[in-house]
Amino acid sequence: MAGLQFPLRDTPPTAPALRAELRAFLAEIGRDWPPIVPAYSWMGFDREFSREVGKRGWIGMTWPKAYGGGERTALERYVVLEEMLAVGAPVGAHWIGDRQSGPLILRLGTEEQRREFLPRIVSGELAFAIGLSEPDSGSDLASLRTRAEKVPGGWKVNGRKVWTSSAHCCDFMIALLRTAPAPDPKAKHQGLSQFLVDLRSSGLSIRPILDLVGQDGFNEITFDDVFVPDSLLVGQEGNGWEQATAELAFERAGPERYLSSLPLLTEALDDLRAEPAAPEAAGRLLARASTLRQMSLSVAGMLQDGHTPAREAALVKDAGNDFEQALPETIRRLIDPTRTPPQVLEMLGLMTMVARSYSLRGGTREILRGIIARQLGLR
Amino acid sequence: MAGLQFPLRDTPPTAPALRAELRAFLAEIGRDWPPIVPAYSWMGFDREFSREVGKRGWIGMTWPKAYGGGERTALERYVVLEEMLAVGAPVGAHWIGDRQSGPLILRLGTEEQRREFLPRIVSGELAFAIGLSEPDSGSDLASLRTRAEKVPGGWKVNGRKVWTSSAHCCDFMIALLRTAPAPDPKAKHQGLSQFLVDLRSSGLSIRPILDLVGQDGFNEITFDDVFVPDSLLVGQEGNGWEQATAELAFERAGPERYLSSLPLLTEALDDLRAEPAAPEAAGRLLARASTLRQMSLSVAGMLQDGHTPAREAALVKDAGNDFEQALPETIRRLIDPTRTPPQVLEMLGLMTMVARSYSLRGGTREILRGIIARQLGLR
Amino acid sequence: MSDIREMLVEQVDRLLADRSEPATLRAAEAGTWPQALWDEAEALGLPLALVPEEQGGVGLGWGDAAALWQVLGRHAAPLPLGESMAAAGLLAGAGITPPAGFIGLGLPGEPVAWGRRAAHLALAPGGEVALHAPSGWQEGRGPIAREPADRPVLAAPLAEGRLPAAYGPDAALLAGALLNAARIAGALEAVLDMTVEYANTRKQFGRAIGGFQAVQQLLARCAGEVAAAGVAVANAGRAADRRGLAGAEFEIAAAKVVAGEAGGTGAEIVHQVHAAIGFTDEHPLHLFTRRIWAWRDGAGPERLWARRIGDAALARGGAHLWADLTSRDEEPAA
Amino acid sequence: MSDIREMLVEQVDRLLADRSEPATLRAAEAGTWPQALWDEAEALGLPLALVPEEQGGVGLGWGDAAALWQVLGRHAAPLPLGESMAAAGLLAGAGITPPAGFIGLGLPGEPVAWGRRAAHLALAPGGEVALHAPSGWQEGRGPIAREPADRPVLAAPLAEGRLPAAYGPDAALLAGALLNAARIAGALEAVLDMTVEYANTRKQFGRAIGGFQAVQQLLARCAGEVAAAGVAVANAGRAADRRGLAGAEFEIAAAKVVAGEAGGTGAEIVHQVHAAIGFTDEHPLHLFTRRIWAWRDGAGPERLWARRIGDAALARGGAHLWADLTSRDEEPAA
Repeated sequence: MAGLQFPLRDTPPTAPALRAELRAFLAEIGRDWPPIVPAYSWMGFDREFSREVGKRGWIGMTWPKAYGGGERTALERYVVLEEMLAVGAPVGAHWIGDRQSGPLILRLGTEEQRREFLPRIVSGELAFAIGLSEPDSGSDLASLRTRAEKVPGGWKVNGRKVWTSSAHCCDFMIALLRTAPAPDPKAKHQGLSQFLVDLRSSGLSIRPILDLVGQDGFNEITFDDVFVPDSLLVGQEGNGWEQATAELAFERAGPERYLSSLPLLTEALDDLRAEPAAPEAAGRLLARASTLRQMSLSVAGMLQDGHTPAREAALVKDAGNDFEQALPETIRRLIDPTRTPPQVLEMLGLMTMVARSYSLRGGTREILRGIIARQLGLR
Repeated sequence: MAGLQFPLRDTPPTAPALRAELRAFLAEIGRDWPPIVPAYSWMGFDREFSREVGKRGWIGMTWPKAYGGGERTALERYVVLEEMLAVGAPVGAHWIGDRQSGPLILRLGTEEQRREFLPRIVSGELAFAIGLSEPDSGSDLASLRTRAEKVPGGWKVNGRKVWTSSAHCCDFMIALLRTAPAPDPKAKHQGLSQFLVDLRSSGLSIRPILDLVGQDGFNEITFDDVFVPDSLLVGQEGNGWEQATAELAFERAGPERYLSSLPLLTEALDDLRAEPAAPEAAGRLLARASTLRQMSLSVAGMLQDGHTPAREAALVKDAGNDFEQALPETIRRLIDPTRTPPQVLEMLGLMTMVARSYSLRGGTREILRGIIARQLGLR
Repeated sequence: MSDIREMLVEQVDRLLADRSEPATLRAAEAGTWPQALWDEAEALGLPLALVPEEQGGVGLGWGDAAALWQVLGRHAAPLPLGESMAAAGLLAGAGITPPAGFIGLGLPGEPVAWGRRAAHLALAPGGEVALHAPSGWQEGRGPIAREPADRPVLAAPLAEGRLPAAYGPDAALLAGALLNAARIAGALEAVLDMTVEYANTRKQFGRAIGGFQAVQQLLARCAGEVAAAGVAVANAGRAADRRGLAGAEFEIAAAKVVAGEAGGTGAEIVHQVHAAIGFTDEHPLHLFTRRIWAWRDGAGPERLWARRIGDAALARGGAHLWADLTSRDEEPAA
Repeated sequence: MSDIREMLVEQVDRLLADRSEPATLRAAEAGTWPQALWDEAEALGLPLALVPEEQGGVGLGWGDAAALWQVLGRHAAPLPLGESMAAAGLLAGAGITPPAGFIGLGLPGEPVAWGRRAAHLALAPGGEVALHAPSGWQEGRGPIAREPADRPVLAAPLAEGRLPAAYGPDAALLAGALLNAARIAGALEAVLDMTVEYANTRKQFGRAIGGFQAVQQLLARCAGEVAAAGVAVANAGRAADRRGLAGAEFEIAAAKVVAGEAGGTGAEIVHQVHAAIGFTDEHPLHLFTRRIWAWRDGAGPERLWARRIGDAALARGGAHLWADLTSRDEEPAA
């Protein structure tokens, strides 16, 4: 099918031992998590948790030991991710660093940047935010306008970024900034560069944006003559668009693209036993979950082999989003709210709301399907 | 909501008596219909049946008595239509004449045309086909190319029409033909005119197109210097596009836009009693059916009041198509094929296939939704 | 629409347009009772709208009430006016004079909206109606809409009565289902309008997103759902006026099912079109969509009502399916 | 993919590309046995592909078979080769030497594909395998795919045997489910390719319909379903190779569910994009979609398999859900 292949991958031989370790850790630390924790999971933020995860070597697992990494395989990392997500652990404080910022610095950063940032990401100390979207850009990332002007020794940044998840709690942001005007309106993706921006810089202010649940997950960040030293440019000046696009493949590849609402199924399952429609519905969900897991594993395997399965990742994210977004409604259709325990109802309510955001992060459904359509050869 | 209103309408006081008559008639005449009859219903063709219907005054019910009509109300006609469709009667031989061609002739035809055609439609003798689509036009009707050239006393027609339902069994076609070249590529809907074409004309050949079930419902018609006399031009020369568009509102307004697959629910219902998921699924279907019926009645009421509810009809057809197209799959999900009577399985199989055509006739889903979107004010 | 209905709908629409702004909605979710709004509703006689004139009310029918409730939904009105109307109507129906002020409506197994603010509570199990003055409330709030939802501590009732047969044994549940279906239908109108406007304003890739075919197709589908919900509610109101609540069980159930399905689909679509901005607290979209989600479960989710319809249809069998669907508003032929 | 699997898949793909053209498919639906095609398949040893080499077969595993069956689906191959392969495999598994020629596969409650052409029939109820030579056939045909589907008149079996435990009591049903899931996955690949090509060729409103966003969004969704079906089938084949049919019940069930759902959604989308032309007999689309619809019911529809998975999961409870999902291909930690 038009070059989209998903060869099966086995989990690594170390997986069972790794899982046992993770399950013991998560059972202990997650004993008293209220429903809001699994409802947000990788979109939540808990530094204390991330430090504990870091201590156990579960951040930067595939990176070189020289930078604090574990030199383990991408599939071993996958096992850790899926165990975290399956219980809805609050991984947000290290997720971006582990998934996007760290790999970017490793791939394109200077040696100094690597030594400076990677070990602190690995330990769970340094939290990263993503600085892509702007108030007027949305899905149209090439239309970014926040600009970095060259000044002696560095860059002066002015403008605004939005939807920067958890930025008010984070330490650094990887910001995609305009370092040169677009040569013409059709080449808006030229002249962009990526920077590591210290979120405590002078001139930088962060306004948390409450979401519809009342959580402060999003932010708006205003840059008012913020100085960023030359040493914090990442990769090549003017090459930011290509770099950020490659990064999106990582963002789209993970199991968080189908597992976000699975904890609700786990939580509700025992209360569904008396429902006549439950066996079939649960069976359909599990058939899909199992298949999405194999697709997700396949993408992780391709990454391990050094490929950049950008289109495959887009397809898995799209299919995974459909699954995780539909799951709360499927559960809702099975239960009688007057006979369902309050903690199940609370998680169901939270997931119903939070599920709206699944298809926002990492590309909307329309954008992803456009990518897939082009891959199919539609024109 | 952006001007789309569906005020409730009551069925007329005569409805119960009318229904009793129809039910007795249909129970008798339909006693031995095999599943293929209800599976095709208004897309089927049975002259004998249509003559019987005509005899009872159920064709052209709203037309003036002068032309053989019944001078009854649009809502009385609605009652007859829904009774026919609810049992899947093979109404195709008079459906187009009653729904589109007759009303067009009544509204825009000459007195001669009215006297010539209407009484014979009313009696169920004269069957009409629709001549809109062409091999290269599809949904883009303005791009029609079959042309009628002025000659002494009439027009000489050359070109091809396709998807003309049952044309090989019909007597006449209302054809939309190009009588003048489009002034420019953006005004392709100018220069079109409507004609009554005798399907037995010399130079006209009809090739039946088998459908995927193996039925010969569609046709391709080739015009090779077919002469059409001046007396058979309908309405105004060059005004064909507007006329045909108004006609589409009639085509989209009827209950055939949600009832096509209902006979399957009726047929399968008793075999669903032991299925645990059946009560909820059947309840959802009936809730929708009841609501679509009220929407459809509302449109019929607007027609009765002399309005042209084109956008409302588009919305009801779109919603109705969704319902009737999804119904066979809903039934399929409820049954165990190894324990279901063969006649139910046969009708299910036929409906699964035929349902693909529901969203073709009278405008595809994409076209209808485009119409609704414009009505909403999207631009 | 009758003149009185039209007039009241317009009045309430104006009142809520002025008074039910986002700040009031947010305050209500934080537990602040919208006293000013309630006072104005009371000044219009709305809480007693369903009470016959001879019992001191306005004498509206269920169809009128459904139309008003739809307006409440269109403004996501943050007060339990619909519940109080239904409670007063049931009390009056059983010959009990409704007390002044907000009366809570008790539904089987569900907490009472704004119970803590209700001096009185009406319960109507099995065709009996009881007026209570709860001695206390176990406070809570809805998991999605976040408005107060409290469980009463009951003592002996202040008054008891029996409803006429036309109300049936499930009168409170049926009235509650009609109320919630109507509110969903109204809220859907509001979010569709809001989303069309947003789509025409918001630019992406150099043009308004309303110009993209994918957005147009989604919103057209949403419009179909909005229309269906409105028609189903109007049909249920008409049936209740004609045949009483019990006689309108099919139509009310259908309205709750269709409005519930439309609510789910519609909320999903409007959020998808709004994307990130619609996920924020500051955008008013969620004030409506969260209530739509909550109202879907109020007085029983779709599945409960679908099963009622389905069980009845299965018991009757396929041979009666079509005749039963068409006979409800028609006198049988002689 | 192993070398032998790759080679066979390629061979069969070539064979069918040459031989399984629309005319053969149409003839088969009219009841004409595709003798030439069968002969070539037999020359390649395919009917005995699942029979161990020491019993005179090719010695393929279930995963190899699933890959071949997917190719049969990609060409909508009009011969019961998959059934005959499975039947021979089960016979050999029970120690019975499979006879030459086409062997029908008996599944509970279902007619036998092309039974009238089968000198032999394998039945496998409850872990026992029986080889029959039916004394006659009650002829019929499938309601959608239209190919012969006949019910046998049975006498005493020619031979009987018992399957090893790894086959479980439902071996024929499991093999049949894998077969049908694989064929659907293959046919979906074919119709997606066909539809992309059509969308890029067919012009409407002055441009290829593949350029319209609505069409692109539909086909992207279809691609997601096609990919899911393929992965689910591969996963089921791998599991059967590792743990036998009975041990792979979860994966085979999941494959049948996912392929069935994908088949329904995919067929709907490709027909919607093809519009009228796809509804005609002369266009080959329906030769594939009708088989997809029929194969969804072969060896049990989605609901049967979903219930198996769901019943097991509900019995185990939420606490085991995730661990059970991940443990199947992993040795437990020491």
